[in-house]
Amino acid sequence: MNSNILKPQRIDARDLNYRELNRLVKDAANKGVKNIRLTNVNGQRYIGTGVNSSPKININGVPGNDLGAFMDGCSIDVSGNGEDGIGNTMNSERIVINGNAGDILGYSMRGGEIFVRKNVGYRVGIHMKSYKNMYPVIIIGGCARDFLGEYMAGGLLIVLGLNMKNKNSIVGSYCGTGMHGGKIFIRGNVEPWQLGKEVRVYEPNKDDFSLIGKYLRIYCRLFSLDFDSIIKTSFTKLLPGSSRPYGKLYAY
Amino acid sequence: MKRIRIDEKYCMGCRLCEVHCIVQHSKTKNILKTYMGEYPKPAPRILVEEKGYITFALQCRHCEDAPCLDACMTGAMYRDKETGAVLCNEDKCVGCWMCIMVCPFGVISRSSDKKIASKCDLCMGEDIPVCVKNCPNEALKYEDSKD
Amino acid sequence: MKTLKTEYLIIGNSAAGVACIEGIRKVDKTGSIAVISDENIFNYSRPLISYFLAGKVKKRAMPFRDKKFYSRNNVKLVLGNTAEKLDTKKRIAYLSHGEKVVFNKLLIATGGSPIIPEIKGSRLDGVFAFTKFGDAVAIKDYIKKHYIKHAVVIGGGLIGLKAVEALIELGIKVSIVELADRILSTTFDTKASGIIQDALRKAGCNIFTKNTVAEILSKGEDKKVTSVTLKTRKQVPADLVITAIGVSPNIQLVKNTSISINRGILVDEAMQTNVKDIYAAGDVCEKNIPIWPNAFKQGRIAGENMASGNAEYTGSIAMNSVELCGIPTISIGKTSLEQDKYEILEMRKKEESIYKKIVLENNHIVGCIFVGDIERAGIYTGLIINRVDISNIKDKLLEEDFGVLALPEKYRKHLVGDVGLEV
Amino acid sequence: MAKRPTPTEFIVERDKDKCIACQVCVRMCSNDVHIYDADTNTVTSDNSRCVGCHFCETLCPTDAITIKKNESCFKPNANWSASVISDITKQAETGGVILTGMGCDKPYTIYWDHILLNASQVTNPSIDPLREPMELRRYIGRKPDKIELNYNKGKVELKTKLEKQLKLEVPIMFSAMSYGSISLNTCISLAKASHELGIFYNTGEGGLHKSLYKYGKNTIIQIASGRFGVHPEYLKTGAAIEIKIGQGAKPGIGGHLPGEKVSKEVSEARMIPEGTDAISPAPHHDIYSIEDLRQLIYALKEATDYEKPVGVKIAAVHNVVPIASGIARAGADYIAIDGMRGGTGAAPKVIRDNVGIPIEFAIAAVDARLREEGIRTNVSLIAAGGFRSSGDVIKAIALGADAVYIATSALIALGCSQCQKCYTGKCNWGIATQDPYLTKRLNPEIGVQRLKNLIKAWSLEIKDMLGGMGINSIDSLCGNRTHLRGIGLSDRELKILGIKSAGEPQ
Repeated sequence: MNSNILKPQRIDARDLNYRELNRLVKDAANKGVKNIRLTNVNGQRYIGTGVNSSPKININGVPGNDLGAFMDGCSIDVSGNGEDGIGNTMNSERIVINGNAGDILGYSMRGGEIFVRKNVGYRVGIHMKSYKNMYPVIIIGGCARDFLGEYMAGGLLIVLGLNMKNKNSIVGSYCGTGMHGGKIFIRGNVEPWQLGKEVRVYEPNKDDFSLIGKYLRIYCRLFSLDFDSIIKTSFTKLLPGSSRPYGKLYAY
Repeated sequence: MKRIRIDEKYCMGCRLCEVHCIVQHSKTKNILKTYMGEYPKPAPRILVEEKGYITFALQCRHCEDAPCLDACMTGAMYRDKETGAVLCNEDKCVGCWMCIMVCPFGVISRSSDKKIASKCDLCMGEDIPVCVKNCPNEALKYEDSKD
Repeated sequence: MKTLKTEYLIIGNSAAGVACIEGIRKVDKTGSIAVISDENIFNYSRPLISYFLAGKVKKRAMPFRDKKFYSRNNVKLVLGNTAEKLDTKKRIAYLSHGEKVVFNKLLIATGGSPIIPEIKGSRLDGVFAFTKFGDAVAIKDYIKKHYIKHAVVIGGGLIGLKAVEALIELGIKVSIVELADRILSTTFDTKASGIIQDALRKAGCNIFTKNTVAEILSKGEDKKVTSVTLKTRKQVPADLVITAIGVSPNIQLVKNTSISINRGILVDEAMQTNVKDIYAAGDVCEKNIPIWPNAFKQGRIAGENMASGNAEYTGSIAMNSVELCGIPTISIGKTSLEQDKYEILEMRKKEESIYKKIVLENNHIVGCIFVGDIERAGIYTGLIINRVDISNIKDKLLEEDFGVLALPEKYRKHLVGDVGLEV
Repeated sequence: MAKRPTPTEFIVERDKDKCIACQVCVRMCSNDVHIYDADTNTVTSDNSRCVGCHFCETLCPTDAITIKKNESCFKPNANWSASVISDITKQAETGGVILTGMGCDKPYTIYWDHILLNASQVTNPSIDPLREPMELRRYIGRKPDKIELNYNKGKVELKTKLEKQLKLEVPIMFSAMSYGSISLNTCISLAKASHELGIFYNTGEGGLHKSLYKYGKNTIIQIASGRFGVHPEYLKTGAAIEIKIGQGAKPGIGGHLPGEKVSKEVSEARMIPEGTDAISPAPHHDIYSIEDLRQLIYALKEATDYEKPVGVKIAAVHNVVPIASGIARAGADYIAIDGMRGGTGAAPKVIRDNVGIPIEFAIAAVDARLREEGIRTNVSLIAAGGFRSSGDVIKAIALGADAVYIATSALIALGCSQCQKCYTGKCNWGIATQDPYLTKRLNPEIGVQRLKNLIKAWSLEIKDMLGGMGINSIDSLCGNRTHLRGIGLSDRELKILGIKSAGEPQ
């Protein structure tokens, strides 16, 4: 039994409905299997959601929406691309996407890390928040689309803009709209028109670089990137202008 | 034996207990007459302590091992056989304040008009002490004590 | 009655004696109890004699337990009889009227006697002590018979001042002679004494401190006192002299028995003497602070233990509450210490004659004085008795609204633990 | 800024002959209306601060205080009323959005008051609820299209596997109110009362305070766009999960709990730092379509192993009918529809008073449409938004609701006087506040008793009305509109409500 749970368990997702697949994953996890390898994944949703123990799930193929939604305890590594809603209201541990990811990644994420090697879609990191020792972190290797970090209330968002084509913009428009907590770091420059009116631009200081470094080192190790060459370029730091952006909206 | 239980969590600090205590121990027992016509008006035998939002009303605890009973040199302070309440016989009290000196709760005071000790008498004669009856948030309860 | 057999014998019928009855009855509802008293009143409160003298309390209000108290508790009360000899082996007490009482357990609560100063003239008419009801009655009679204009009270302690107050009340001009540099020197500090001295002077008293009476004088062959001469040669008119310089334990009964004594009778925490089943309580005991609550508590504890209870006397602190010239005062514990190891907190409102003082030692209260405002003084007594660390509430101790709420949480819980207070 | 007319709303009338200057009012008013003057030993009042909560009036031991509406002020004008003038003035001063609390108070038609109930006479007997058993129990959740039974040696067993249901002893639940907008003592009162009544209360989007976990079996936990306090333990604890899309008092807009209300305890329940704003965006940013909603519904089911019903709460808006149909098809186990008179802790006044439709129309229209589409049993309907009495409740059920949510009437049971100042955080009754000086005024022991009494009273009345109609189970009344008649309504209104006019026979 013990030797069984130490062995990686393979699950072939071909032709499986998401409920069937997730049932198999949960059953394996409940048995105490430490490493679950999913192959032939093709758009099945909610992988990693409601998995109560802490296996590592490797995914071959393209997982569907809401990968790791409400995730707590297990960790996920996707060999290729991900879809929308990755890490929705995620609580802890780590999701690694080796390719691109879709929209609303890390929505309302409260803890853990999401590392994406390439680009992400719209509305990424909306309403991330930290609480006590829970500190959500998203690092995007490529670029992000509009509404990055909207309503952000806490945590850390880093966009690296690696392998960008010249025409691409590292973030879209409305970056940090309604932001009232947390920190966004963007490698390189952001144009003022790209920012929501609630954010302010700063030069990162020494502490900021050590914060970035803490997570970026892990990121670089995971994706075999050269940390030093990435960190030495300039970063733009975005902070909320106020922790109470809407404090003066009302007549009392 | 029935005692007044104080629940600090729900004491709002309104001091209605003091008002009703004053009226109960007045000559007329009528609130308007007490406040408008009695000089001096009786001092409340319940005391609301207050610090920020923490408030509670405190009155004689009618201790099982009451130091005031030992300290009273006239025998004015006595325990009522029926209710177990610690009471002060006003005819015997000479106002030596020994009871004030030994009460660890500080709930015995000098009467406002006579030289006698003034303390909670559980509103002898009433079913429920008036402070309990009139507490708008049931922060005071009249309950059987464990002993 | 020639021979009386009793389970419990109590000699003395004041605070300790009566409390002992209550203590015994708490544990033993039936065992026979006999009480011997050398006085003829079935009981009375000694501290009330000054109120009696002043006419504020009638004779019938003197008892602190009613007459039925004894029958209700099934106690045989023997009045006007003195226990003269004690056989601790045979457990027999011999009374002055020739009877003997055979007992199983005994409480000696014979109290103390006033110390009469060795002064020339101290046997003159009109010179009185002031500790017993008989004294008060005698003084009252004397005042009734003679026209008394001036009185001298020797001793500015509590008993003396209680006498002073009664005399002022009766319209007599009083002079106080005190050996120390101020009145109430054992319980008060200079400031508190000062406030009371000022008030007494305002009420018409003369106060002679650092002084003593050298001689008590009468005119010619008349045995009636007329004046006193002070150590300083000053002559002070005196139609009445009251001596109040202290009391000493009444230990005549136990002298020459196997009961250990020093100045008073030696007892353990159970109030038992070195002789098994023989207890002592109140002013007759060694190292007792002669105040009512102590005597009462000791008596009760002795009683419980005599009836095979298990009570312990954990010691007492000096405590006094007196109202002089309309100013209520309370003093507790150590009050007039000036050494470095004591920290002093003070508050004074001169115009209202209000003075409060708290003496701290290692963040514990060891004494306080309250003059003018004594509300909630007992809270401080509690802090002293329970040896509560007050480091966190030091700054609050003298605040206007200091109360239970300000007490350290642990103590507050201890205090209210079983009396239905959820604070 | 120069003064402009802002009439005081109330006048504190103090009977000088009765005021004993006990200062209870002075101590108790969180708005500092009453002022004691020690020199004259009198109490006076600053009318401009009075919000009309009647707390002082309630406590005054001599009945010396009466709070009266200020009748003076402006020349009567149906268009430019005092409140209009006062709002404009306030906005001219601050440039801000006018906030308000509780439900819409505009005199729109309350259709409950235009609907009459039926009773039996001669041709069918009424039932005496004192003698006959009356069933008020309801189950909330998806029902199967058909039921298969197993007959085993005379024993009948249900073969069809039922979806998870919420069992209600009475078809009334306490609607969503978040910890933060209301005090913990209010939450405790609601939770404990629900537990004892066998019904449910709803956390709103405020997360769950640690002391409330023990009432999990009677708790519907809510997930809103801010996802406050949503974590695995929270999902596990609730009896059902409700996705909040909208609220009747403020359809289409988000919520915003100001930082000053985020106390230490609130911050723990919401899992955000103390003192920070809790902003719920207007939409869930992962839900832009019915398909997205379905995705969240199933994400939640997946997260809780399909063990709990997942419902969706929406505000009653013009398009509520197709939206509800979509929600039913998205896999929700119940739909809660909140009408425009539903309450709120804080909402822009203009939205509260002008957006949405009454619950009466919404519930009637949705029920009818779901029946037409043949999917009515797929989903339960919960009606919310200003239920004032058992009469309103029973009419809603006859119009098609499976159960109703009440909140405002629950708060009134606890002491709320509808002063509509919840957003100030100074609620004198200790309900809509986090100020520890005020929250202790609501003793949950009293609160629980009052809530239980209210529900008990309504239950008795409902049983009486049911009996009168000759019905012995609330189930039989659900959607049974033949028992309703309209009065004073237009044909169009009658048609939408799906009821006949008073006077029309069966």
